[in-house]
Amino acid sequence: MSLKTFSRGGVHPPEHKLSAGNKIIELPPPEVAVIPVAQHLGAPSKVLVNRGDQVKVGQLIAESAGFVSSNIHSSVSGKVLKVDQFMDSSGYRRLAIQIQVEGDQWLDTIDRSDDLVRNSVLPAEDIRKKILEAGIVGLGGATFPSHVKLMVPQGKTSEYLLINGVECEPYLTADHSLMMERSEELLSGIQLLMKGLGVERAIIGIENNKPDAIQKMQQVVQGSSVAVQGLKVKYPQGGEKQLVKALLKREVPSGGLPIDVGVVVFNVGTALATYEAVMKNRPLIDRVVTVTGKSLEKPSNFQVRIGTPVSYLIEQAGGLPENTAKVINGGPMMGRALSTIDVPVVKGSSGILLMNEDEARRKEVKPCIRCAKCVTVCPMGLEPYLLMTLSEKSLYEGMEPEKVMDCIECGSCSYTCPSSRPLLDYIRLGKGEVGKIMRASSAV
Amino acid sequence: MQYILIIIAAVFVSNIVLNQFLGICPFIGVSSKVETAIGMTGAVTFVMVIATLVTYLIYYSVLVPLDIVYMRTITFILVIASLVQLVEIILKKISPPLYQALGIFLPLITTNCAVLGVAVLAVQKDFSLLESVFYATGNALGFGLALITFSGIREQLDLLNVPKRLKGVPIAFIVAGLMALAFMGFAGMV
Amino acid sequence: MSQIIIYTIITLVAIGATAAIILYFVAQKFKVLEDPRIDEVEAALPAANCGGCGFPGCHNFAETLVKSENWDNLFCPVGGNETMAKAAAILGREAIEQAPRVAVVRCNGTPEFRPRINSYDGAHTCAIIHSLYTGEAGCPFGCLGEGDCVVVCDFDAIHMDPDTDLPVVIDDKCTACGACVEACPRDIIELRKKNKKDRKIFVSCINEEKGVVAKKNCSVACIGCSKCFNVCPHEAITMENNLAFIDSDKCKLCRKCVPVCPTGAILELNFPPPRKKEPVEASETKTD
Amino acid sequence: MSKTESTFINMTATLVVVTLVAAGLLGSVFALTKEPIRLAELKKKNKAIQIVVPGFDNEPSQEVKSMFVDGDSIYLYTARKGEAVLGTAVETFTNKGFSGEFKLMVGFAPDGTIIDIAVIKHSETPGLGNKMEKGKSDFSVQFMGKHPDSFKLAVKKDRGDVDAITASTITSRAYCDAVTRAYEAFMESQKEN
Amino acid sequence: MNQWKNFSKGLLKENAVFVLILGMCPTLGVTTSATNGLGMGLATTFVLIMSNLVVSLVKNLIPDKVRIPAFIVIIAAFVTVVELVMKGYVPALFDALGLFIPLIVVNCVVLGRAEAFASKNTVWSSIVDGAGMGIGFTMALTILGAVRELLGSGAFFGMKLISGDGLLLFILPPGAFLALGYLIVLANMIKEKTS
Amino acid sequence: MNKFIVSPSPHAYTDESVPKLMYGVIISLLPALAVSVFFFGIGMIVVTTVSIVSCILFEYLIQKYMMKVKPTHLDGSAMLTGMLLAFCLPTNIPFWIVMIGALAAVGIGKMTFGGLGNNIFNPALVGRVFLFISFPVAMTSWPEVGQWMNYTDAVTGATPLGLMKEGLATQTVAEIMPRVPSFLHLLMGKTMGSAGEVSALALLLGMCYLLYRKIISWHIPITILATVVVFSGILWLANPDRFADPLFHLLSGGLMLGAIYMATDYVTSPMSHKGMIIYGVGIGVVTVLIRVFGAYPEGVQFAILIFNGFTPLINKFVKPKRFGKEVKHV
Ligand SMILES: Cc1cc2nc3c(=O)[nH]c(=O)nc-3n(C[C@H](O)[C@H](O)[C@H](O)COP(=O)(O)O)c2cc1C
Ligand SMILES: Cc1cc2nc3c(=O)[nH]c(=O)nc-3n(C[C@H](O)[C@H](O)[C@H](O)COP(=O)(O)O)c2cc1C
Ligand SMILES: Cc1cc2nc3c(=O)[nH]c(=O)nc-3n(C[C@H](O)[C@H](O)[C@H](O)COP(=O)(O)O)c2cc1C
Ligand SMILES: Cc1cc2nc3c(=O)[nH]c(=O)nc-3n(C[C@H](O)[C@H](O)[C@H](O)CO)c2cc1C
Ligand code: SF4
Ligand code: SF4
Ligand code: SF4
Ligand code: SF4
Ligand code: FES
Repeated sequence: MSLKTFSRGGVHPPEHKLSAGNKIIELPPPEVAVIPVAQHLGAPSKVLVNRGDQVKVGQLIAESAGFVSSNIHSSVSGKVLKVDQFMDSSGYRRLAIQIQVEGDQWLDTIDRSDDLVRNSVLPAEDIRKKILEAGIVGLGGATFPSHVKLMVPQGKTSEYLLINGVECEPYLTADHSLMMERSEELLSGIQLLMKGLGVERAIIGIENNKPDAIQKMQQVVQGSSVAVQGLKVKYPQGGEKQLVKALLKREVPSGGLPIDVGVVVFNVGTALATYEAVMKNRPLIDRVVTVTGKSLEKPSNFQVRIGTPVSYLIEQAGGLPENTAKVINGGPMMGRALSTIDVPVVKGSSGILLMNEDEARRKEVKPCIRCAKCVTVCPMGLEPYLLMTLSEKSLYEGMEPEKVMDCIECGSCSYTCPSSRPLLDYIRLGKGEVGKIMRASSAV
Repeated sequence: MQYILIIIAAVFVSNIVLNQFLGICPFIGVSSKVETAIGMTGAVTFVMVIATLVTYLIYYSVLVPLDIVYMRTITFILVIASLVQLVEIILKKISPPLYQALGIFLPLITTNCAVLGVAVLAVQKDFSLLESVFYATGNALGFGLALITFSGIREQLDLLNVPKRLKGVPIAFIVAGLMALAFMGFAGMV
Repeated sequence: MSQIIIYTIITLVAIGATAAIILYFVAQKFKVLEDPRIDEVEAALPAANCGGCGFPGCHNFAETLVKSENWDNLFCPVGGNETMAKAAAILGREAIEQAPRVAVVRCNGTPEFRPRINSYDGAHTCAIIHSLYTGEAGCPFGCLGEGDCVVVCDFDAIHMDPDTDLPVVIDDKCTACGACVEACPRDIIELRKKNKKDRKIFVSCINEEKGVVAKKNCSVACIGCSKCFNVCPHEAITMENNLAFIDSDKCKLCRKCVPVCPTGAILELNFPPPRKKEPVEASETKTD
Repeated sequence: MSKTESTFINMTATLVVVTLVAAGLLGSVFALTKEPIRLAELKKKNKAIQIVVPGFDNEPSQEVKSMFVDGDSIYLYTARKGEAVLGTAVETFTNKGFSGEFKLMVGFAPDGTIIDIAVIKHSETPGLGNKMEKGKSDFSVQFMGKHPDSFKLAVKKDRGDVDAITASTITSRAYCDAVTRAYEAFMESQKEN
Repeated sequence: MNQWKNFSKGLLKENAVFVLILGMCPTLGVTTSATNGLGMGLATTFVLIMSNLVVSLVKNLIPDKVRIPAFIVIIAAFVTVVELVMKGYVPALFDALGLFIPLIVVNCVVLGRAEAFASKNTVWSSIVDGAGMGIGFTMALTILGAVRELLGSGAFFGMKLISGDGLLLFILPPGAFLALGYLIVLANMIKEKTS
Repeated sequence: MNKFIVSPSPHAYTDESVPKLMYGVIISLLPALAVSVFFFGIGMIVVTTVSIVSCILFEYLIQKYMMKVKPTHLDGSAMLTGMLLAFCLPTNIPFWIVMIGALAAVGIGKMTFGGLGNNIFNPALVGRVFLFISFPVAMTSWPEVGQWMNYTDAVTGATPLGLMKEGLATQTVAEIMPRVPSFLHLLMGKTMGSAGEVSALALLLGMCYLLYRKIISWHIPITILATVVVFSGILWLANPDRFADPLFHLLSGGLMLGAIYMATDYVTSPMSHKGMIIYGVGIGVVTVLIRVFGAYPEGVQFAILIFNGFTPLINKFVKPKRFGKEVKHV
């Protein structure tokens, strides 16, 4: 099979997939779970429970507060201790529901058996409704509410469903293990999404550093209208615009969405969650998280309840190594460094990566030598060095014409800069400021 | 061919700014933005050609026959000053967009020694009328080439970390010096 | 010989007069209406049209002067200060007399009072940290210490104190331009009334969290206990969002509030030596 | 004193008066300086002639013949002492210089031998091409007393007899070109006589 | 106004060349030697003083709308006077300065002073101002000329100090720009020190 | 509690660094250095050493005492500037001239603009042209090859391009060709010229290394070389008597050194691939124009400097191809 990839830019950081091939281990619920009400893109959900309430696993505890928002279900059973501000990974305090875990009682409606259920008879509308009710959001990282993506805006048509099994971030293996262990269910989920979306064709894109997953998925999809396509290893192939380009040679327009070129992209985890929600009535209450790091004793793939403290996961993977200097929620390229490990796993957590001092420290920032490497690697065809300078000098007006809003924050530029310039840091700042300017001018 | 050579010579070989030192004040003054530099180039071209044409005619039809060529300087500057003002007034009325693009640079041109210099040089070099026009065009383009390139460099320098003391005018002169150095490569081409 | 003089005179007069007449009539015919003040200002300018100001010609400079609010980068090198003053006079831009103000940094979270719980290793600007993290310390309102405010000050009036990690304003240099106020992503800096001998009293904290939470992150935080509010005889103090605020226009510098604050969040600066125990050593005391 | 108003009449009148006065002033200065200017120019020319054909007692600059060659004019000045012709100073040019045109004055004895050569006007590079000037190098000395029939007026690189100025072959070549042109013009004028 | 202050401002604080960056063309064009710089400076000074004098004399007679053309004519007349006198009495200098003599007309310093100063001040102040500006200009040109001459040909006012050629570059156009650029830095440093 | 490091993403970085890149280029220059030492002997060693040492020294002194910043003289860029400056000087040039060149290169060309990354013009070329204009005689007398022990007293001769320019004044190309070294010699470097420019082969070897290490991309060198071949080829086809053949242009003079090492200088060349191609074509065209019509026999140095000047404009108007066309939002 010939391998495809996107044409412009990209880098190839060392892969370090330490936990590849490790079976998914299901962790028991923690003692206390903290479930934030803003785990997704869009409006924070409205809390439905009060202090002292008794909840069951799968019970709706916060409801969607708008079109772009999501339901939140309890991932544990027990008593609500507090509905209060809790520190999140940034150190800022956000609203969350704290639950004292008591036993593991599930709602009766949930089908907890391992039986594979195929061939849903539900119409598309009901599939979308179930996804909305189950609080499914994109598990690829952006946590965008999935039901919104299934509503194709008027005047646009969808032709393809693309399933993102790229997992181009170094270290992470959650999607990989899902494809290996839950391939049948995954296929079913994909077919549900196709139906919900009303498309005939779906392609699963998988990078070539997971040949076993490619093979496995190829076997499973045989005879269906789902195809599997191997991809050359190149970061950030998992970015949806790059994936669309790699698989279909279509370019999502600047400022546009994949649907503008007739495509919708879902992560494999999202597809699996869809299966669970539609076929098993099981809302999004847990997810697979890779816990990894060079000094970690047992790099693992855990299936964990939302709201489990990160410290608990690390404990299960062999404990926090002495030399840990940085804890990252996500991969090394796009992940967020945590200011403390006493924060919960949320819907968007795909991995916990521990780094030691040597790996974690940035090198001294030197002047830009205009080597153009950042320009060459930028998958969006931007000029990071220029954007950074403009942002540094607060020349935000000049950034909009330079297409700063197209930046997908992949970090390829910062990664590649020989002068260790914090390109993305400043570009992100600039994006924020330009966004403010744009909103202000459109408000007038 | 001879006309093309005149233009090439004026643009590259003996560039009016970098080699002949004319029009340095606007070269330094209005070169901080590329867009401004382009507008200025348009205006200079316009005025330089017209001014050279008119002064040429006055020189050969009035000053030479009357044997008062020593009046060259004073008549030329008078003519140029009036001409510039005339063009400005007319342009402002009949084409505000063009005025916005070019006209705003016009007053600057009165005291631009490039215009007077080229007018004087054109008669000094014993050019024919047509040659003078080409000469003026070439010099205007040369001015534009230098000015626009220079403004590009200055825009870039604004984003870089030039030492504080050298920022602004000093670095501008040094860049101009290095540009002149580079342009010496065209020596002897025509 | 005299013939040449006559020719000279005739030619020049002819050219001059023709030019004048043509210009006059053309000017009449092609008159364009403009803000008359532009012409007035232009008349005050040297009319050298040299471009020294960076504008293409005096007229344009005049136009910019009339139209722009901020004259910071506008200057005519030929005319100099005199000319600029004249132009200002024409436009009625007498500097509006205002009670002099000075920038004040309202955070006292030195490492001693506000322990650092993280070590930040990204681009060194407050704006970037603020958008992603609470900073190295836990207080989400406190100074981030990267000096965005220092960079923007054109007057070298503010600098970072390496011991306290807090910015220090030099009262004499500060022009109250407000650039630092604008730059601080946490709105920590406030322009306050300048009192005689640079005396000031202010709550050096803007933390709006509940007292316990605030206190946990920083021992000199305002905990919103209202003691100062209750003791102030001049109604200069307001309480809002668990935070006390002293209005510099109402404050009479009576200093009653200072000793009652249980955390020492209220600073008094540049007063004669205190009778009682000195409150928290403040970074700004150095400015004497 | 109050400021004059900007009425049409005032304006025109002022301009007329100003130009009138200016023109008057200029005319008189011109009248005053006309003679010195003429003399200065004459002196310059005579000085050059003096160098290349020394010892005359006439006004060679008055005894001038011009010839139109290669798109420009060559001037021949006859220098006499008493009645005897001392030689001819030829004002010649070349446009092959490193920086364009330059002008030389070449003095020929009546038999065509080069007496001496002076540079009148040039814009060659200081330190390089300008070494052709007398006193700046020995370059021009090598022409003295040579007859172009026996002394080939070309640089050695072009198989002539002239030693080029170091690193200024272009200037040297142009110099030979100008001298050759002068010699040809001189021969032409001799023929006419 | 304090006449000394009026005079001295042109020397450094408001030096036309180093500080105001005006009249750049002659500054760069003629300064291949100190002598040329001096000559050009003096010529300009003469025009400055004379035009300041005349303008301040007639300032109230000239209607506003035609003041610029009138000033230009006055200045041009003096420039032509300089041109003629130089041609007659110092032809060598005239040849060296060439085109830049007529171009004094468009030197912003001259018109600028006439407009900004002479048209508003008394005759005596105007003369002092013109002299100050002119001498400042002359000084700048002479210094630049001396530096270029020294570096470029190892001579000072035509006197050879070192044998050989020196750095030719400084006599050529690029050297003019470079030397001026660095001199401006120097002048700024001196200005900072003195103030 | 552990005190964790926090920072925005990404959290991983390449191993590449400025010194590594610079020393990479220096390594790629070693074959050319070896060839030159073989042909020019002691002169090459003296000139190169003096140049490198002075560049590093001036950088250190200026940074430490004039700019008052932390000196970065050992990051390899000053060394590289020194090396390249030496490579474009004749090997018989007195050492004090080399030092003046180094001062011009580092002082005017680089530090005046604020040091590494801020300069507009290629420092080594600024140094070289500064010397070329200031000391035209010393800079245009080239030692003949094979005089290992002779330094400033070496016997001099003309470069192939010099012979060509000189000869064309009176002769045709066919008459001149027998006097210029054979193409094999040009390839090997057995010819007169600047220290490091003589051996096309060694320089091409260096280019391969640079491309392999991904220190430079192909865009600039290949476009320049191709443009020179095409343009000189057209002229040659039009009149083979007046214009030398493209291979001669390709192999002689500083073209290779310029195209591979000097035009590719990061700081002074365009940032986008499209821009690099425009820049390369421009340099190629101007090089041939100067060689063929100008007063100087060689034009690469000027062509590169001229286009260094145009680089900001190129960067402003030629943008990399952005991902995705613009859409109008309704
Ligand atoms: C404001 C907004 C509106 C969106 N609307 C749609 C939509 O109508 N249809 C759709 O398929 N995806 C939609 N998306 C989701 C994006 O396609 C995409 O999944 C999301 O931005 C995260 O992608 P990323 O992880 O590559 O950044 C929307 C996203 C945003 C931010
Ligand atoms: C730089 C970058 C890298 C990404 N890498 C991946 C990836 O490896 N796998 C993935 O599923 N999503 C990845 N994403 C997110 C996708 O763009 C997209 O949001 C997601 O596939 C949409 O599916 P979801 O809504 O189901 O999450 C990446 C996004 C960006 C911006
Ligand atoms: C700044 C500069 C100025 C030059 N000026 C002259 C000149 O005035 N006359 C000249 O013949 N060559 C001049 N040259 C050309 C070179 O010196 C070159 O050597 C010449 O083209 C021919 O070399 P050759 O005389 O050694 O054969 C100049 C070169 C430079 C770099
Ligand atoms: C590929 C490459 C080529 C370079 N070429 C030059 C050069 O031609 N001249 C030079 O001074 N420095 C060169 N440098 C070094 C460095 O970029 C130079 O010192 C900067 O221009 C100084 O700001 C080069 C560096 C690299 C990586
Ligand atoms: S600019 Fe944005 S899109 Fe481009 S490489 Fe950097 S982070 Fe990625
Ligand atoms: S990669 Fe770094 S050094 Fe290179 S151009 Fe980009 S910002 Fe500059
Ligand atoms: S930025 Fe302005 S307000 Fe702030 S300290 Fe400086 S001068 Fe004062
Ligand atoms: S006061 Fe504000 S801008 Fe200044 S260092 Fe503190 S957080 Fe940054
Ligand atoms: S002197 Fe100002 S433009 Fe020439």
